[in-house]
Parts: sequence; structure tokens; C-alpha cells
Amino acid sequence: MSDLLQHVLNGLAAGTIYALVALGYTMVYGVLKLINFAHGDVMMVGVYVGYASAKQMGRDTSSSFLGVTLVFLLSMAMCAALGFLIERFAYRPLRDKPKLTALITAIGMSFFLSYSFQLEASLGGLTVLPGAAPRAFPDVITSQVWLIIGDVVVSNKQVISVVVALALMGGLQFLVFRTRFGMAMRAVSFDHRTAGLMGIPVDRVIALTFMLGSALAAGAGILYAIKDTLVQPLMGVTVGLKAFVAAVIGGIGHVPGAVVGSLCLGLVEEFVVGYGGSTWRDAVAFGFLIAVLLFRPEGIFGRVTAEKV
Amino acid sequence: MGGVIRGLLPFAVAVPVLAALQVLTADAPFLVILSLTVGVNIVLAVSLNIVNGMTGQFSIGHAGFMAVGAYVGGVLSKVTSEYGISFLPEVVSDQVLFALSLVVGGAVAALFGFVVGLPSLRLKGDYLAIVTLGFGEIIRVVVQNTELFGKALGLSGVPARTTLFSCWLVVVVVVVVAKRIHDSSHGRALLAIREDEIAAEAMGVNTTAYKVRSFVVASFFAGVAGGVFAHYQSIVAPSSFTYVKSMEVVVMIVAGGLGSTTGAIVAAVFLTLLPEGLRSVLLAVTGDGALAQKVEQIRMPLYGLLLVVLMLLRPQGLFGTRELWDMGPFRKKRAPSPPSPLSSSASPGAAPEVVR
Amino acid sequence: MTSAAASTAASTAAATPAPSPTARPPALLSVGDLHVSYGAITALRGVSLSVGQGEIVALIGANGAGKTSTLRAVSGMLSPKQGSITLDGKPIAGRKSHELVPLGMAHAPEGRGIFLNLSVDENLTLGAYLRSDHEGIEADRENGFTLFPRLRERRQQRAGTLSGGEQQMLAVARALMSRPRLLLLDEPSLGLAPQVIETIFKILRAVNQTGVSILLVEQNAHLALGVAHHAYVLETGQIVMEGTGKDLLATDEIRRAYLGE
Amino acid sequence: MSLLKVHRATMQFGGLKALSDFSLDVAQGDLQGLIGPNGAGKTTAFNVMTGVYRPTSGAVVVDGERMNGRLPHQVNRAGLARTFQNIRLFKELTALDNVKVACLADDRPPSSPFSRARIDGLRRQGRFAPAHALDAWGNYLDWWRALFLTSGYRADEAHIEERALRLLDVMGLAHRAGEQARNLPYGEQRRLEIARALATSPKVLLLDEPAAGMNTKEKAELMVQIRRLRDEFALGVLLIEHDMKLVMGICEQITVLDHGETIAVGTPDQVKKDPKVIEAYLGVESKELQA
Repeated sequence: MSDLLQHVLNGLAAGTIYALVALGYTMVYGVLKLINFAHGDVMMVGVYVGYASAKQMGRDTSSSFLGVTLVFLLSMAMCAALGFLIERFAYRPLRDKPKLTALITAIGMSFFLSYSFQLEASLGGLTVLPGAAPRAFPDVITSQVWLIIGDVVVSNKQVISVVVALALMGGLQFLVFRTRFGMAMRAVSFDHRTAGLMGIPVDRVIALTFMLGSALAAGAGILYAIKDTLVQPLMGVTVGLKAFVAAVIGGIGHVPGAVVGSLCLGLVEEFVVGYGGSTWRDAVAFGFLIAVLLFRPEGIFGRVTAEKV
Repeated sequence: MGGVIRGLLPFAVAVPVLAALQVLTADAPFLVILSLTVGVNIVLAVSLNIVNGMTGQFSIGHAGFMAVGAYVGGVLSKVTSEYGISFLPEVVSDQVLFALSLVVGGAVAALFGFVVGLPSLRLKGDYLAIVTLGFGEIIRVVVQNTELFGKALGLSGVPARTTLFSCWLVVVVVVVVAKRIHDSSHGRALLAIREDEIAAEAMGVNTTAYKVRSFVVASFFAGVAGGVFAHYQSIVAPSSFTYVKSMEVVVMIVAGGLGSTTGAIVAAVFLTLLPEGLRSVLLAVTGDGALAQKVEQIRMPLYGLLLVVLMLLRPQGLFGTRELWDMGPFRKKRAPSPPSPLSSSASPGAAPEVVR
Repeated sequence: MTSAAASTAASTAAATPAPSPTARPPALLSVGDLHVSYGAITALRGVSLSVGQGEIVALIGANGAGKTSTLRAVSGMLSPKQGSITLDGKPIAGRKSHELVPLGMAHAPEGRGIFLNLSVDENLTLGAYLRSDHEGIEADRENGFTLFPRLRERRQQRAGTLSGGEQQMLAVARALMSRPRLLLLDEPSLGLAPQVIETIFKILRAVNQTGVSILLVEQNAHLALGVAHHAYVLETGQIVMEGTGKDLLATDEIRRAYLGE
Repeated sequence: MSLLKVHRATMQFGGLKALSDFSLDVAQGDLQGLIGPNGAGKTTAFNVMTGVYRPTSGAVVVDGERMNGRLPHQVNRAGLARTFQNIRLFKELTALDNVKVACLADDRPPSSPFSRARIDGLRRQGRFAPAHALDAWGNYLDWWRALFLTSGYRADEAHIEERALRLLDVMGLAHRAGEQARNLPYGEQRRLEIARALATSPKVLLLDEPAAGMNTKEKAELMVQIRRLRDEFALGVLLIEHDMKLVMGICEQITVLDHGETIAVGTPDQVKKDPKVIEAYLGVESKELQA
């Protein structure tokens, strides 16, 4: 029984991380109807920025509250900038082109980011590209056990990731449904041409959405990396794909859907791993996706949209 | 009967030419290996182009089908390597068994292609892409967990039976098949689906059947390519069939121009030879192995960048949907249409009186 | 006038409208020699027209004649290949939609362009997206509800649940929220019951009387010509006839081609 | 004999009835019109007839075969071809290839066990399942014949080419055969769509606003052409049109839709005088005008 509870707990904690990445996918899809394949790789870049800044600060500074906050903010800011550049130069010129064109661009961008980071390069003593070797993320938050109920162990990292994730989700929900900018986002998402007629600066709204999604990804990436995962350039592809799967399961473009889908995926994976099938983990995630798409292509919360003839 | 002879004409030309090449290159193992890599990539690119370029579906899991063919073919050859067909000399017997394992590997891959093709009935564009990617990954994970396939270590000891002749014969087959499909009413149906699925359906094209068939044909040849690959590598490891391999093929057909078979061929040759060429040049000039190693690393980010730049500057790729033989001096002349008694009354110039 | 227009005019010799004797007010919007194409298909080939201060101007013509393309080019939804568009003497051709809203342009587009995923209130708020005078916005919202009482009852509902007529009312009300000087309307009668059409056109007249100029695209020639001060007839991307609404209504050509008589 | 029969078809989207109790009967040689204000449900009616939508209730029968639940390509094989309001050509393909796509398997020689004549024969006997199977297997066999370039296959291809060229010629597009569809002027694109629809050897041709975007002269030509096509190809024709003049001038029977309801059926003269039609179609102001 406690075994089960532990798995549920771990699954939910893992799911919240997916959720943060999935929210970025969903937001971008919402406004642009584009699967931003490079989203996971932006996350990876964020993790490396976090890694570098934590190393630079040294162990003592970076593990203080202020230090940790700074690590997060720095990496989120860098990723926002990266997201802006990607949107401005790779996606915007293709906005009115066939969807496939943008999709191929996104795949190319993902490839470019993940494999550039496998190269090693430095400029005047400063490491520009880290190389393929996996590294352990600096221990900016020391592992502690906060709660033991029977056999169930709750660590501080789990609590932190769940709390941060929930706070960010709440914030996002507020932004989308309670603010002027959120209203503009929803309008652009529904029909960007008509949104322009309302005086909404469509390009700016889309750029800001990209920056926001990218920043979220960076935050999620660091939370993910802190939990004893090794940092390496291809981590974005794996996590990104999983998060995408989660977003689709929930109904892509739907904020709470992304969260629910992520939690489902986190739980399913945890159970597969927990009960001895760790080598099957990825297959199960994709199997889950295919099953959902076949039987309910619009996801759990999505709406069916019919093509006009 | 005359038709069949004409149908086999390309092979009548190809067989002696390839046989001659095989003999000529007997002393150049490096050249042979290079040609096999190029050949396998051509088969992969041309077959994927049937789905992505002609039918307009977007599959990014081609490596999965290649894996199926490689493993199934590899295991089959390993099992039969002890045996021979008694009335044939050993070399011939080996080649017959090899051909058999290629076909069986291809057929199993085609079966998988059928299964993957089914979602294409309900899914489009990006969703379909992700499903094919998922299937590719699932296949890899399944292989990694199967004792028969050597789990993560892979399958070793596959008899080395691929020759320049057999590999390029497969290339000729896939190109001929792709061209004949393209030029037939079936090819036109596939193109129609690419252009406008709803209109194609309304014009009596069974879009469901055609989409699945294009997946089946493409995955059959991917499986055969996998078999060819397995029989010259001798070791088949799951790491050869990742997402990266699928993307390599996608880059080839996008660069060549989605929908153009010759474009796919040219891009496959170029993108395979370029890094190999650079590597050997670097190795020869500097004598430094580390630098040559870099080429392999730089290749991947460059592929990504190439995709982005292509989409921004030349989304139609090298050839667009045209073929080499549609261009310049190769251009086919179209027979002038026969004059018809109806045409004069239908021409805008001779409009009848307006009925008011 | 183009040669096509000349030939049509010749066939209906007597009824060709002479240039209107009453001088038109100074132009708020003027469009000169506008060319628009979508890929290889040319939608507009040299359209020139103007909307005077305080006028209702109608643009009529068959499906695919280029009416919607004209409106889209004017409101910046697509950029013209050639030609000039000026608003208050300021050149605006090629500028993006959202830059034109602060200049006093509002466009209720083809198919109404309602954000079906948002509530009625949110749609109205979006209409006033660029304004920050909170009280003014609320006053205008009240105005809208006075014009269209049905909308007040449904202000919290998702716009997707409204009927076609209510959506059209919302489209007009929303366009007014930006306090435009020039209102572009694309087929406000589309798919609506006669009584609803009547209501909407009455309100358009009322809106016009408050000083808003209107450029109206309509299939229903009767309606459009009945309400318009001045009208243009568009055929395959060209203006083939123009005149006051009344004059055009009286021509045989129009009656035959667009009224089915 | 009735080739297309729609019996009390109703189409509901969510709570909205886009089409209710719609009935229609098209026989060979008919030239009927379907009119109504924008949004009246005309295109929905076409979509229901051609299998794009499955009607919520009611039946569509093509040449004696019930079509409910059939896919659009099956409806097309049964003898119903259509054009689209917003032109849906295969834009990157040449005009000739556009027509050839639609020729498909109709062009197996009469001696073939899978010939159209045999399939149609089975249909006439009411044996629809074997007819479909024969069509499907014939198509499957064609794949292999194409791969081996058999002489029969090449004869078929030659026949298809000839037929496609002839259809282009009939629509006055022979000089455009090698041109990409997207490069054709608007009016020619509309005509190419008709040629393409004819290539499927339809019994009934549905035209969705065939004259939209044409000028008066082109429209007049088209009217004559449609009538000629009906006679030459022994078709029943049903067309949606906005242009009243065109509809009144060419159609023998007209069905008027408004808000999904059929408000009038009759000859042009009857329909023109129907007060309901005047109110719905010509707008309110016309009452004042006519008074």
C-alpha cells in the first residue's frame, strides 16, 4: 500500500515537471498552431545556462536562497531571449506558409540546438558550447527528507517542484484568463487576422508568448535537473517529446489539459518503472500517445474542429 | 508479353553494368563501402519520398522500419547461415538466402508500415509526424528488450553478404518502382491526396487505401534497406536506428525537394558523400584523426541549420516536385492535342448570343 | 470608366447614371488604382473609390467580384500589389491592421470575425483594445447594449453560443467600441432573417447619423442601395459603374443583374 | 428514372439545424437549381449528398443505391460528381493531370473482368457489395500492372490520356493541358473543375456556384455550356448559384432553401412569384419597391 502511495507521489512530482514544459508547447500551439519541436531544446539550453551560472557563483552562493533565485531568473531570461530570436527569425517569416514548412523548420531548429551543444567550443577561456559529456547539476538545493509517513518518503525537492510548478500554472491561468494580455492571446489564438483588426499588435503578442513559454521551459528544466538527473545536450529531445505527448493527451492548446495530461503521463511512467519495466518506459509513453490519438485525436479536453468544405 | 520485356528493360541494362562495376571495384574496399552507404541512403530517401513527397503525409520514423528489416533479415541470415541450397554452388545459395531474408525483412517492415499507416486515416500533418516518430521509438525499444535481437548490445555475426551488385540492384528496383508508381494513375492519386485530400476523395480516389498503400510500399523498401545495411555492417545495434537516422533521411528528401525522386537521389548522394569526403580530405591533409572526427560531430547541427535555412529561402528544395528528366535538355515534349470539332464552339472567342 | 463598363452602359443607354449632381462631401477615405492578387489569381485590377465624411458608401457585386478583397486591402489585412489608399490624406497602403485602428478605422470582417471562444463582454472589450479611458469604454459598452438589447442579456455567454443575428450585432457593436470614424462592414445581412436584417440596417443608419462614415459591402443590392449615399458596382475586380444609391437602383442593368428581375 | 434521390435529409451540427427535411429528385436530363440566401444550407445539402457529411436523418439514394454512411469516393463511384464553391483543384498538377486523376479506373477496357461496364452491371442488378469488391480488387491489380508496365496497363494509360484531353477540349481548355492548375485564370479554373468532375463518368453532376467570379459574358457562355454538357453526357445536373439571372435562365426546376428549410419548389416563374421567396431571397426592402 505504501509502495503504491510512494509511486503515486513520485509520479505526480515527475508529472509536474512535464507539465511546465508542456505548458510552453500548449501556449505556442495555442497562438500559432505550430508544434514547436525546439521547445525541449530551449529547455536544455536553459539548464546549461543554470549550470554555468551556478558554477560561476560557487557552491556557497548558489545554494543560498538568493543564489538559487538568481540561477532561475538568469536562465529564464536567457531562454526568453532565445525564444524571441527563434520566433523572430525562424518562424515569423513562415507564418502564412503551409504548416509543413513551419514544422520542418521547428524540427531543424531542434536538431540544430541539441547537436550544437554536443560540440565543444570555447572563446577566450569561456566555454561557449559544452560538449556531449553528461554532467551533474550543481547541488544548489541539498536533498532533504521532509516527511516520512510509514514507508512513504517525501523529499524537499519533490515538494519544491510541485509547489513551484503549481504556482507557475496558477500564474499562467491568471494571465491567460484574467488579464488584457491574456485576452489578446486568446484572440490571436482564435484568429490572428481579426485580432489585428481590434488593434492588437499580433507580432508582439506572439513574440511575448514564445518568450513566456521559453522561460517556463527553462524553469522546468532546472527543476528537472536538480532532481539528480544528469545534464546532457540530448535531454531536451527526450523531455521535450514527453511533454509534447502530455500536451497532446490533454488536448493541445488547452492549459489545464496540459497539466492533467502531464500528471497522467508522470503516473503511468512511474508505475511502469516502479514495477520493473524501466527499459519499456519510453515505449509506454508513446504507446499511450498513439492510443489517445487514435481513439480521441483531440485529446482529453480538446475540441474537434472540422475542416470547411 | 512485350510489355513485360519493356518493364524489365532497366534491369537488363543495370545487371551487366553493376556486375562490371563489381568486378572493377574488387580491389577498392573503401570505395565499395562508400557506395554501399550511399546506396542504402538512396533507398531510404526514395522510399520515404513516396510517403512524404508524393502522398504529402509526413513521416519522421523511417528508421524504425529500417530497423525491422535489419533485425528480421539479420536473424534470418544468421539462422540459415549454416544451411545451403544443395543443388546450388555455395556463393549462389548464399545470395539466394540473402535475397530471401531481404524480402522477408521488407515484408515484415511493410506489415509494420500498414499498422503505422492506419493512424494516417485520422491524423494529419504534425500529429501524424509525431505518431510515426513514436512508432519508430517504440520499435527501437521493443528491439532493445528482445533477447532474440541481442537486446541493447545488438545482433552480431550477421553474415556479410551485401555486395556492390546486390545493394545497387535494390537501388535500381526502388527507383524504378517509385517512378512507375509516380507515372501511373496510382501516382496521380497519391499526388492528388497531397494537393487536396477532400477533392481527391470527391473525385473517387479512395484516399484511405492509397495512404496506407504508400506507407506499406515505403516501409517495405526501408526494411529492405535495413537488410542490406545489416549484411554489410555485420553488427546491428539499436543505436543505428534512432530518431537521428530518421531525420537524416528527412533532410535528404527535403533538400532534394519533396516529391522529386531524382531530387531525393541527388541529395542522398551529396549529403552522404560530403562528410565522408571532408573526412578523408582532412585525414589526408592533416593526418590528424581528431579533426576528421569533428566532421561527424558538425554534420548534425549543420543538418538542422540546413533544414531551417532551406525552409526560409527555398522551401521547395533543390528540384521542387520536378524530376531531372523534366528539366532543361531532358524535357519531355508533350504531343499536341488533337483538334476537335467541339473546341471551336467552346472557345471564348465564339460565344453564342447571350440569353436574357 | 473602364471599357467593360462602357459597353454595359451602352447596352442600357438611357439608364446610365450621370455623375451625381449633388457634390459629395470631402473624402475621408480614398482609394486609387488598387491592384491585389493572391498568388497567380488577380482579385482587384485598378479599383478607385472614395468615402466622403459622414457618407454611407455601398460596394455591390457578385460573389468573387472583389468586394471583400477591397475591404481587406483598405484595413491592412492584405497588402496591395499596387495603388494608393489614403485616410484623411495620410497614405496608409501596406500598413498593418493594428496600426490603422488608432487612426479611426474599424472593420467588421467577412464571416463576422467574432471570437467564438470569448464571452460577449470580452469581445466588446477587445474592440476597445487600444483605448485606456475606462469610463469612456464602459459608456460605449452601455451604448452598444442600448442599440442591441439582446446582447446585454447575453454578455456573460460565450459568443459561440449566440445565434447568427446576435453574432452580427456583436460584430457591429464591437467595431463601434474603438470609436471609429470609418466603419467597414462586410455583408452584415449574411444568413440573417429579414427582421434581423431590418434591425441591423436601421442601426447602421443611426450610427451613420452620429457622424461615422461607413463603407458597406453587400450581396443584397436592394438593401445596400437603399441605404447608401453613394455606391459602386464591382465586377471581376473592376468598378464598372458608380452613382448615388437611388440612381443605381433605377438602372435596368442593376435590376437585372443583381435583383433578378 | 431518378438518378439522385434525397429523402427528408436533416443535418444537425450541435444544436443547429443546417438542413432540415430536405428532399430532392434529379433524373437524367434534368437541369435543376438550388438557390437561397448565403448561409441557407445549400452547400450543406451538397455535402450531405456527396457523403462529406453523414445526414442526421433521412436518406440519399444514387441510382438506386442507398448512400448513407458511404464515403465520398464511394458516392462518386456510384455516379455523383461535384465541383466546389471555393475551387479545390490539385493546384501543383497540370490541368491534364487534374483530369487524369479523376479518370482512374473507369478506363479499364471493356474486356477486363474489372471493367466499369461489369461493375455497373452488378450495380444495376442491385448487387452492390460485389460491385464494390470488384472495383477495389481491380484497382489493387492495377498497382502490379503499373509496376511491370504490362501492355494492358499502357493501353489503359493511353486511353486515359486521350479521354482527359478530350474532356479538356470539351471545356475549351485543350490549350492549357500542360499548364499548372494554379496558373490558370479564375474562370478557367472553374471550367477545369467541371472537366475533372466529368472525368469520373458521373450520372449526376453537382455544381457549386459554377459561375462565381465570372463576368457577365463568361457567365452567359457557361450557361450554354452546362446545357450542352447535360445533353452530350446524358447527365442530370443540379447547380447552386447566386446569380438569379443565370439560374432563372437555365434551370427547369428550382428548389429554394432558407435557414435550412425548403421554402419553395417549382419552375422559375413559380418560384419568382412566391412571396416567401421574395421575402427571403430578395430582402425586405424589395416589398416596398414592388408596392
